[in-house]
Amino acid sequence: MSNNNAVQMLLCRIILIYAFPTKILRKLIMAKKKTSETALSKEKLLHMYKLMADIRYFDNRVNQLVKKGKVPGMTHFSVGEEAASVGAIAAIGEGDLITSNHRGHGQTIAMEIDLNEMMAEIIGRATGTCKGKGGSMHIADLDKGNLGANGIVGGGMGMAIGAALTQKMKKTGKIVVCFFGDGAVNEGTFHETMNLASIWKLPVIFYSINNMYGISTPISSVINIDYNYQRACAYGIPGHFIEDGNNVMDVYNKFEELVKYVREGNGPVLVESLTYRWYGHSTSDPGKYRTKAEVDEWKKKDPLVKYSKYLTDNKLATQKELDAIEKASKEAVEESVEFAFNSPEPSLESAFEDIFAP
Amino acid sequence: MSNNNAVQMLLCRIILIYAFPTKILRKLIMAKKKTSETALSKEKLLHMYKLMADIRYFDNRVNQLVKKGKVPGMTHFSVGEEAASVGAIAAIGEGDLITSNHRGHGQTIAMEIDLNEMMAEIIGRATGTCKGKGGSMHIADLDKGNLGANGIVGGGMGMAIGAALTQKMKKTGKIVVCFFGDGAVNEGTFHETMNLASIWKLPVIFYSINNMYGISTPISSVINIDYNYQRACAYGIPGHFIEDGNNVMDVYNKFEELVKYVREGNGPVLVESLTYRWYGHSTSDPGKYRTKAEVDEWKKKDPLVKYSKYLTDNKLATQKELDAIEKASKEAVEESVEFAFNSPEPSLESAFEDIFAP
Amino acid sequence: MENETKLMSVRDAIIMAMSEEMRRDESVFLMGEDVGIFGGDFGTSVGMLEEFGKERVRDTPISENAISGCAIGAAMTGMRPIVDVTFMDFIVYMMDNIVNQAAKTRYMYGGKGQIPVVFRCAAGSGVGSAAQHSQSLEAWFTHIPGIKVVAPGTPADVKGILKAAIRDNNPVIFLEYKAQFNMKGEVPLDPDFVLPLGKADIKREGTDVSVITYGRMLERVMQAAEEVHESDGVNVEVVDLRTLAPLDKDAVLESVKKTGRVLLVNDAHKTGGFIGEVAAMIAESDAFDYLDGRILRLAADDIPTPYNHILEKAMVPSVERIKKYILKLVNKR
Amino acid sequence: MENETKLMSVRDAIIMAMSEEMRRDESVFLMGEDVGIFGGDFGTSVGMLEEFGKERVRDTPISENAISGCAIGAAMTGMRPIVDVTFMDFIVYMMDNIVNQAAKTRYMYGGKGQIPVVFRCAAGSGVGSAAQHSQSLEAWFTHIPGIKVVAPGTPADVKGILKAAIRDNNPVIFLEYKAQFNMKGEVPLDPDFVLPLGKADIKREGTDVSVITYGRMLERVMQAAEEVHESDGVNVEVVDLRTLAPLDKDAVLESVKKTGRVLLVNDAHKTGGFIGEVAAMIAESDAFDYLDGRILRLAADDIPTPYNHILEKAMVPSVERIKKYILKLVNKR
Ligand SMILES: Cc1ncc(C[n+]2csc(CCOP(=O)(O)OP(=O)(O)O)c2C)c(N)n1
Ligand SMILES: Cc1ncc(C[n+]2csc(CCOP(=O)(O)OP(=O)(O)O)c2C)c(N)n1
Ligand SMILES: [Mg+2]
Ligand SMILES: [Mg+2]
Repeated sequence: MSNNNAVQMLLCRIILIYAFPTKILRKLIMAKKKTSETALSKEKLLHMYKLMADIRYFDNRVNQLVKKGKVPGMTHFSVGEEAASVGAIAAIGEGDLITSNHRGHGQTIAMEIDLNEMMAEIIGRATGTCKGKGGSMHIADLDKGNLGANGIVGGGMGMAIGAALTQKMKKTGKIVVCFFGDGAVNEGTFHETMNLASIWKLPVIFYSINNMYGISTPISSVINIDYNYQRACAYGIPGHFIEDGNNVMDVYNKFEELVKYVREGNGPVLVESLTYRWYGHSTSDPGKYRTKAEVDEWKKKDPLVKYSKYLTDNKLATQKELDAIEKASKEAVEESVEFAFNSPEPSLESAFEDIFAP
Repeated sequence: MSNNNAVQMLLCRIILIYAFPTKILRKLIMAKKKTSETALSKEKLLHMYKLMADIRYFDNRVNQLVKKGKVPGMTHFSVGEEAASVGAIAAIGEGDLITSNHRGHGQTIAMEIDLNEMMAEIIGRATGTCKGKGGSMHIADLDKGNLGANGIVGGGMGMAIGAALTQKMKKTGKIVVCFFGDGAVNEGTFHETMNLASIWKLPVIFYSINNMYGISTPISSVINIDYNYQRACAYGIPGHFIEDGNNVMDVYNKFEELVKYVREGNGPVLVESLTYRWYGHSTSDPGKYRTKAEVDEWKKKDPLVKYSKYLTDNKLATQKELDAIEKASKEAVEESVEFAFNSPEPSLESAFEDIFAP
Repeated sequence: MENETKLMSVRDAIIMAMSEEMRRDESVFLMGEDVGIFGGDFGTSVGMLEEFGKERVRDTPISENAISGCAIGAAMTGMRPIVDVTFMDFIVYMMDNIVNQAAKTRYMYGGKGQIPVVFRCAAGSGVGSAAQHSQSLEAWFTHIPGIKVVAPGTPADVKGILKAAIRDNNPVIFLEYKAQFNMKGEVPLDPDFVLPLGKADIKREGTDVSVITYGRMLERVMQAAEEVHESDGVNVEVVDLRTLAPLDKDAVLESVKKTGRVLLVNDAHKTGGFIGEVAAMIAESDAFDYLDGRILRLAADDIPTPYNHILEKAMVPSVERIKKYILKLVNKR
Repeated sequence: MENETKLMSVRDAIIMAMSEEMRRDESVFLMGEDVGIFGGDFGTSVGMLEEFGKERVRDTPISENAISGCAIGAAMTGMRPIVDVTFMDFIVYMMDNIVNQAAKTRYMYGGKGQIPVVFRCAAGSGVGSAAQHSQSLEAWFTHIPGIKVVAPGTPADVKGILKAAIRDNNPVIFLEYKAQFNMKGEVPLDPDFVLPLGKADIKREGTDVSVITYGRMLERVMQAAEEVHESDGVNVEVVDLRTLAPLDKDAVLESVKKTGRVLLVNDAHKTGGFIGEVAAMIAESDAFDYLDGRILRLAADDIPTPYNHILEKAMVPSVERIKKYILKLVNKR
């Protein structure tokens, strides 16, 4: 009897790991992809670099400001995870939508937000994206398709499937990417929204950015399977894995494939990428839960370094061009800091506005 | 690219269906079981028959009372699903616990509740199990290990894992069976409790009684896989299927196996049985969502008839013995009706008691 | 047609309101558990699947969190969903989406976006479904800025307020009462019969006592008002709040100033119920100076709803008790 | 030791209370997100993993529904769990388990079973975490029969009330305040220092005005009381409710009768906040006849909590505003 269970468990494990393209298969697909990569224009390739640099320098700078006590609220940083956001968003199109989570800076910048307004928001000023009322965790950019960061783990998932339902009902041909962390897959809302999206065949990509921890909790200690993407099977939808979430081209290529699949009306997919956050969870974090060695190991896998090496090795860009981009990023970030601190605090009256829509 | 997805989906589907013992394998196991069946004492076999008969006649009678307007509240009936409850509960031991749902009569009776008090509760009298305050949806029998029916779909799942945690922390060696319907698997609480139980290896059997509908909604229209038990894979735990949930011995044998596995400390399992409810969802139900042919088809698979045939075919009981049991059941039910209607209404003051524990 | 009315039930008024709005505006749709072929747990969408089809009358899985989240996301992006919550008690599973998301999004985004969504909740006791199926939880939502809460008490108001809720650009919690789906009244047939949100309605003018109420209790209050008039010549003014959030404070205070005597009635638990807020609002206002005596409240007892029908009935204010309190206020008995 | 005290923070008082109870009773344990090696989102379990081990200081997945359900099931079967909800806003995902299950089970079962579980909720604003991380939602629970709600306002009370909550055989919602984890005070070291639930505490005797408050606002009210005494000789009586449900009505009414002037203060939204219930309770009681004037309320504004720290601060009653209201009540300015 227990044998029966043991056999089942073994089968189950084997399947979970191999149901989806094996490493070899993945390699083959990647190889095929390698050629298509150059299909991206140089402009686009460099722009992706710019966005990654913007994220890096923006969040580094916010972190400095936090340490100086200049940020009056809670923030979470995307440093180390730049490729995971930029690669995904580079693959979607005009009019496509995203929802994000508390660690939203990466996606927000990749969605081309105005950095000045974003910095002003984080500093809490009237010129901020949300007039200083939302802060880091609630930055949205509706006109550009960013339905917003979210302070509630899993809070954006419902919005994502609803936005996808709108696209389907209005036949817009647009799709939605729902960003969340590794820890978020244990919220009930993950289950319910995945299921609803699967039976209604909604055009949504559920994207788990696995940085291996939810605050201090290793994902491996809170799921009884190896990876989050394997849960796709429970909804009869494809599950995908991006082993190197620090490789922006890997992320891009996988998303190019998924965006097409979803846009064609095949229903949702679940995809997961592996990456790492360099800083603590939030503004303060003693970090006892992970070793310096682990952090250092991951810093060696720096997404920007990887990408610059890829671009220069393949002669898609010169180091000089990349240096210029980084310089411009740093300047833009400095400008945003200046803009923010030169901006007025919101008026007391403004606190009473914007509750209800007319 | 989409090929890749198509292949995946195919693999996924094949796996979901065959990950768990194939039909042939199941047959083999069953064959092995057939011999062990007789290990059950005649007394036990007949007692199981008695419980099934009690459920049948009790709920038939309640349904009559409902039609006559004599039941002052909401009830749900277990007629047609007797084997699914009795087979499971026959396999657990003294001190083991269950949680149940809105359709709890079957489990409640299988857990040996006093029928008089149960009927009085449904009629709402002071002598009822809950002094008339709970009604059909909230009957519990804590001393006997029944942690209660529940009006909220999925509402018992949290209690079940918590009760299982107690057993684990107190090292009692006892286990918990969590009963729910097919529709309940789409609640977020299903996901969260399954996951928590899986990582903490809690001694709990999640048991989905699939009667193919949640009110009017076919389960096939609200999940994108074939069966609920397949979701076990998302939690790295065994998923089991009882194809004929109307065959009490099939249910018993499967549960005997699962109870042992769970009691040995291997963590939770998910199991599903197929059955059918003969009546409408609740006290009133026009039933437009299913055909008479379908209902009739299932009535032919009557669990009591199946079991009586099994018992007599295998010379485990005589028809006479079974007739006597049915007669006794009917009498017990009649007695309970009399008891209920001869019982006083609860006093107005009693409404203000029992809110807080001292 | 403009002034035509028809005698119909609350149930039919709900169906009419939704159907008219769905005919009028393509972006309006209905979703929830068993709203399709089953016609809704309380029959409040019977016939709508047939008229509007599966795409606009959407049966869902038993997934209240996903239902509410999906509705909100659809609303943010241009649709106008109506959610049939069925039993209001199940709204427990929608709290994040309603309270942390829908109510706050526009504010947090600095005034961008809007979420036109209606949550129709079958509230209250009276049908023998016990403690987990009998709650009136409006007070949870009136406490949260960014949500509108309405609770009409006649079939005509149900139509006019539901239509207004659907046309409103904000999340609206709409209370309907299990015990009153069959209550009948004359309902205007005009498809543009829309009542204003945020306005109380003086259902009966009077000079002696202000009875302030809403939703399920309106019917009983009206009956009590008529009866004390006949029996004791007491002239009751009945203020039907109709919208709880935003509250029409002016209407309440004006009536209180006029009569100087106040009774508040609702069918939710007394402690923490919405009428307590109204009482507090009066007690801190300039109307305080006009009060002839205590501000009385009548509400459901602070007990989980018992299954037994006698106890269930006893816990909610009856016409008799309302009359008793009115007479107490005017020192008539 | 019996009468010894030590100056310590609210945070340390919480850790002390839980640790003492866990030493005393094997069935007490702590569960929640990041309570282990991280020591809790607010450091309220630092060191406990080391003392009690993983079995009794249980890190959970991000699954508030399962956490709360599991705690309740464990409580029903003989354990005494303490749940660290962290930000009170996340309780939205626990509503079914708390409201429909824990609060009602004993009643629905006709008086059988008990659910000794404590939900520790970090409430209120003040740390720049905006609208989804700053709510004080106690009013949701005071409205539901079967739940106790407590909100102590000093480190000593935090210890004594938390211990009482853990020893109580019912579900208890325990409010602690993000902005006050570092607030210090003398705390009794006696491991049997337990305060009674359901009793208000007169934190300052006075004759001119009753200021009724609880939780986070107590500190400000006490300061305001001292300051108006010094500046204007006004003698404020400060009634610290400490337990909101069940409410100590007698203590409130007695104080009101004594002073005839009432100010109520809390940090939750004004509309539908718990002090509204207290105001209504006073206005319908015999204490009404002792009132010299309106029953005033001071509470957080009815807006989602803004991120900007100036706006965030402005929305909550300040010492200045409390003083102004007190002086208004005694017509001093
Ligand atoms: C419903 C809810 N529960 C808990 C939290 C507190 N919290 C904020 S972020 C976080 C961890 C999230 O982990 P993950 O999803 O992996 O995202 P990451 O921070 O690693 O990017 C937690 C528990 C929250 N914001 N919302
Ligand atoms: C949270 C919640 N949502 C909805 C309901 C209404 N409801 C009661 S039973 C039921 C269907 C349950 O279906 P299933 O789990 O298959 O059990 P069955 O009735 O078929 O035995 C629904 C939707 C509820 N009681 N609780
Ligand atoms: Mg993470
Ligand atoms: Mg079913």
